[in-house]
Amino acid sequence: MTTEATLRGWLLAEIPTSKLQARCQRVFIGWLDFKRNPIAMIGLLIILGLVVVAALAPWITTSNGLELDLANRLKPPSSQHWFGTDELGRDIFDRIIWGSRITLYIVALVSIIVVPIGLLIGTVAGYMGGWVDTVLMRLTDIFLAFPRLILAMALVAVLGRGLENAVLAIALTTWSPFARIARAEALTIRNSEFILAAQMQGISTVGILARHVTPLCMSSVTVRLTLDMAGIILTAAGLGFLGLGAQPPTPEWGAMISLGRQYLIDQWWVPTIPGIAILVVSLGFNLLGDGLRDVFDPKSGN
Amino acid sequence: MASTAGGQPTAGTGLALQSKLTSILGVFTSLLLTFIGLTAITFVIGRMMPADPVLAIVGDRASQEVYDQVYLQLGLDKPVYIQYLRYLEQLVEGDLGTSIMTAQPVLDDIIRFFPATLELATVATLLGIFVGIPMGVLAAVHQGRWPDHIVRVISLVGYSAPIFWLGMVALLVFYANLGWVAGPGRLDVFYDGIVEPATGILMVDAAMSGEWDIFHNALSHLVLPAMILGTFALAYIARMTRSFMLDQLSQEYILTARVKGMPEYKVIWGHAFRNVLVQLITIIGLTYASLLEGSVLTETVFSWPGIGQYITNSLFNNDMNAVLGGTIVVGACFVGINMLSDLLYRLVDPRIRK
Amino acid sequence: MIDIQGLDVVFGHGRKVFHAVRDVSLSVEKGQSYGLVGESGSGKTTVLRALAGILERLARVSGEMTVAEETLLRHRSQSFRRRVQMVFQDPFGSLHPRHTVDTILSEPARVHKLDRIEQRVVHALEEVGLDASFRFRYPHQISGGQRQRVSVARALITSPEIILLDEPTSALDVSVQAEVLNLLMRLKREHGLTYILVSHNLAVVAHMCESLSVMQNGAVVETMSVQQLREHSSTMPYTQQLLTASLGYDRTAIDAFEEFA
Amino acid sequence: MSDSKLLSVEDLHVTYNTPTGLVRAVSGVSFDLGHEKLGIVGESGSGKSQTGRAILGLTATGGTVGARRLEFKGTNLLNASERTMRQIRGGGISMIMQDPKYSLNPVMTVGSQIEEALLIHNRTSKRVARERTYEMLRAVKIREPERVYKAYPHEVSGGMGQRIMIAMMMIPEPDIIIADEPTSALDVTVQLQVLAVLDDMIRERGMGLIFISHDLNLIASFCDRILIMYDGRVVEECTAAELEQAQHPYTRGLVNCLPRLDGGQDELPVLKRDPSWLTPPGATR
Repeated sequence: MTTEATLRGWLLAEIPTSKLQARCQRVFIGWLDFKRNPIAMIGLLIILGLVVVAALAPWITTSNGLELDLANRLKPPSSQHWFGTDELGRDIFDRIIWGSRITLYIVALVSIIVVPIGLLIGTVAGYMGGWVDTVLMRLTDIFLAFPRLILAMALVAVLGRGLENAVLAIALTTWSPFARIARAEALTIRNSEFILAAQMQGISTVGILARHVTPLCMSSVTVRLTLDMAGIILTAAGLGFLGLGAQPPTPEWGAMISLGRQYLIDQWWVPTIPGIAILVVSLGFNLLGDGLRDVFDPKSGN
Repeated sequence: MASTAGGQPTAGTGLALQSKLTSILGVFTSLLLTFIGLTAITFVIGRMMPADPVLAIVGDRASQEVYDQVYLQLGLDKPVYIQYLRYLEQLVEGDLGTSIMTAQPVLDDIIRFFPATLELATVATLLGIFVGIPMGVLAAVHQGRWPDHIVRVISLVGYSAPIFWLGMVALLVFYANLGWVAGPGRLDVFYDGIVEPATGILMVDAAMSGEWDIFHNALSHLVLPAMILGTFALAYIARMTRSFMLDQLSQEYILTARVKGMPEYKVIWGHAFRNVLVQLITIIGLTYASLLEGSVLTETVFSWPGIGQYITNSLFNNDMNAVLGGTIVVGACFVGINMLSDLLYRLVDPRIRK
Repeated sequence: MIDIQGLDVVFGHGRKVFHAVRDVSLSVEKGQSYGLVGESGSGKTTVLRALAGILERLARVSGEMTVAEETLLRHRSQSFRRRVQMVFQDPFGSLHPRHTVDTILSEPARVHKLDRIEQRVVHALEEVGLDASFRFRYPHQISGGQRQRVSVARALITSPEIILLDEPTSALDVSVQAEVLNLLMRLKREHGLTYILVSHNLAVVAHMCESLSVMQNGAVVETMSVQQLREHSSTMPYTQQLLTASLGYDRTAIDAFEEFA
Repeated sequence: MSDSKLLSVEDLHVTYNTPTGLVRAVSGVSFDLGHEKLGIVGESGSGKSQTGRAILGLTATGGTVGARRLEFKGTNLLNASERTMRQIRGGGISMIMQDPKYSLNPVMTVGSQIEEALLIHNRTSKRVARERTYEMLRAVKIREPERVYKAYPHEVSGGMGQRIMIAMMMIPEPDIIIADEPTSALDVTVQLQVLAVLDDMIRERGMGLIFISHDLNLIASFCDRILIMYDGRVVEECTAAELEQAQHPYTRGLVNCLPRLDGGQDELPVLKRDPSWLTPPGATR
């Protein structure tokens, strides 16, 4: 009780006494803002749920979701198989749980590839301006103009079917909006007086980009990334559905829908459950992104 | 006397027109560059393809001599940039190669399949415009109250649902269970081939030849996929309208309009919405363009014989000419529509950029 | 201390060229405060920024500038960066919103590889009348006047000889303006600083400076001592009009205003 | 003077409900306005702009307005219907805002925006409205009204934008104009020229003006009477001529801390704020 009170006091102290305290206060006050936003909180809970489920998969599930049990084919939901079984007698609940790892894996991998590339290209283009900007933005526009799913399909055709190639293809079509956003931010920032002040101090271009411009791009990039994660999940599921993404028997949700499609009329749960899973997770990211935007947007805030 | 009169408008009409023209020229240049980039990427993809283009033509039983001859014919011995220029030349001539699957020129195939996609995307976009925009405005005007929450939830769900799954569920409910609409495909089998395709858009063709049964049947087939695709368009348009509108409503000129004693509905539609409309042009263009390609999944689910399905089927049959040709055409449409909306935006917005 | 000869600044290319500064020359003695006065678009801020060397990416700058016998090249030397500092107009915009006061103040010290950074930061805060409790706050947590004091403290960190002041008080309430002006005057006395002050407010310039140039449409219209300004002994009609206007609203005087294009 | 009273404000309060508690933007402001130029001066956050908006019933969402009396020519503005308020806005009381760059609709021509202001309150033909608009543009000393009529806001300079704003707010012939920092975005000479236009029109039409500004000098030279606001309250009221003899230490502080053109000060006297000037919490209502 007292430690909690002192921690709270420390986090809300009028006068911070160290860099660490100031940082923690910033995060904490942001969190207080965030907590007041029910939309964002629901989103956050969904995503946290996804992460927890994925982490605890071995303990939650009773099978690895791959072993066949032909005697128990297409069983409806019951106390034994919460979500029923599929055409090969595999427990759908277990497959959904294992599939959450794949979903997270896709989202994480795409983010790791896309954000640094987008930030680098965008901030450099926006801050440097001139021909650097023109060249980089033309490149970005070309990728932006490309129909996303179709380019991903064509790339998978070249690289071969499979999860990693699908991720690569998605990443290739996803980085360009981040470059655009980062550039737009950098453009508004680059003529602001604190950047002039930094130039005045003799801080190098790299230093200004890294310590002054990039931190200010982070909030809009974070919002966009969260919202885009929903899109990434849907694209990956779409590729899986078309048979171009993760290959059977991997319990990828899109592929599960695709395989269960023929049982739609008589065994509705086989394709429906993974669909709901995709919907919930992508809704979670959308809610979180929407809420984050509310929190970060100064207009709707104070 | 001359002392008090203020300055002149900084830009005369002549100058404004000129800078408008310059900016339009800029759009065309960027279109050209984007198109070159687009073709470069498909070219590279085509080159990287694991399939041997020569073998695809001569077959694997051909002699080395024949093989070499075709190899030279295709210009594969030339430097890459020459090959690219050749590729561009073929594109400009409309030569997208021959499809292995249909044994016809890819361009002919595309012309046959494209109207179906166009029909679907157009209806869906119209749905998005006529339902999504009012929803977005309503939400913004009642920000934080229940109409806003409802619109937000609808658009978030519409945005989050996997479209192919939604299509399947809709087919199950409205076709299989309720029987309200017709099932997959564009027409019931026994109506096939009765109407002479003039525009390729079935409902138009049917109406033109007075075949109202066919018109109804086509409509019944169209409703479900168009609704599904339209939900996505609606979600996106409503969401963007809401955020644009909120942005405009907090502007100072809105206060000016209220100070004038203007009724609230006129403030909203006459002042704020006018500004939003300018911004929405780009968004609608983007939606339409992305529906042309986003229909790949919907077409697969509904067995809709459009270009998305054509590309998918070609992909599974390793028919690379068809895949690349389809990609180029869809990409070009995407770029073209975005450019058109950009142009329109520049013409409509009095504030010419820079 | 500062000598500018034939400074020209041109923004943009082709049809959209904007000649912001035309053939401006001025020189400032060590320990002096020099005012640049003019209406918006007169080029006064551009002159200051050209001298500061923060326009290279945005405009073409030509002319000769020397600061303390150092001829300024396109890329300023690190020693110039240490010796010449700047305080900007907007007390919000000139501080990075995600950096604490401590980060803002210690960064220049680190860039110039100065020692005892922590003491320097605390000392600079003391000098501008802020106690150590401000060290770890963010700009949005302090008032406009305090932000401007932090800006001044940042300029002081590297122990500069020259500080360029770009409308340092025009975004502040008058009572806060008085405090900041007093602070700047005191620092100048104590450190023997040289100032160039850009302002549209004649009274502020008259209060702070010993001599000034009046600018209009990118060119210097008149250079005079502050004594001449106070005695209204200007020879140029444009300056006269500015003076009249700065005295407040006078219906009859306004009819006599001319337009200077 | 009392029978020619246009507006009477008694004990006006504006409070905002924020997550951190109630914020009093205006607390207990009272004044009467006749056919005169009344200046309200104060530092940022003193509640001067909030006072102007409360009179027009345009307080932002989340704010509540209360008063013992808020009367415009015999109409109680506090419980007036939205319909009545709309007639009063523009037709009875109008407002000129700070920056024409933001307060004019960017995608409508200047002419249509002025015309619209007239058409809300008067039923006239489009042709008459256009003629009246030209007339109005000439009245604010714009040389080529036909050309400006067709211009978009971004095509005109700041000074001209503010004249357009004046034309727009004057065209329905209101009795009171509230000018909220109408010239602080402009250069000094342009500022004075715009004020001269405003001054002449107010005088010719016998209107009342509430002039809100942070610039004490300007208000003292432009207005007849001055209210000095601090922390949501009026701390002092005096005629413009009496400002030099003002009593309240806050007013005196504001007057003294300005640098003077004729110089002679080594150090500017700094305003020392006394906590007793602040609104005592819960002192009113």
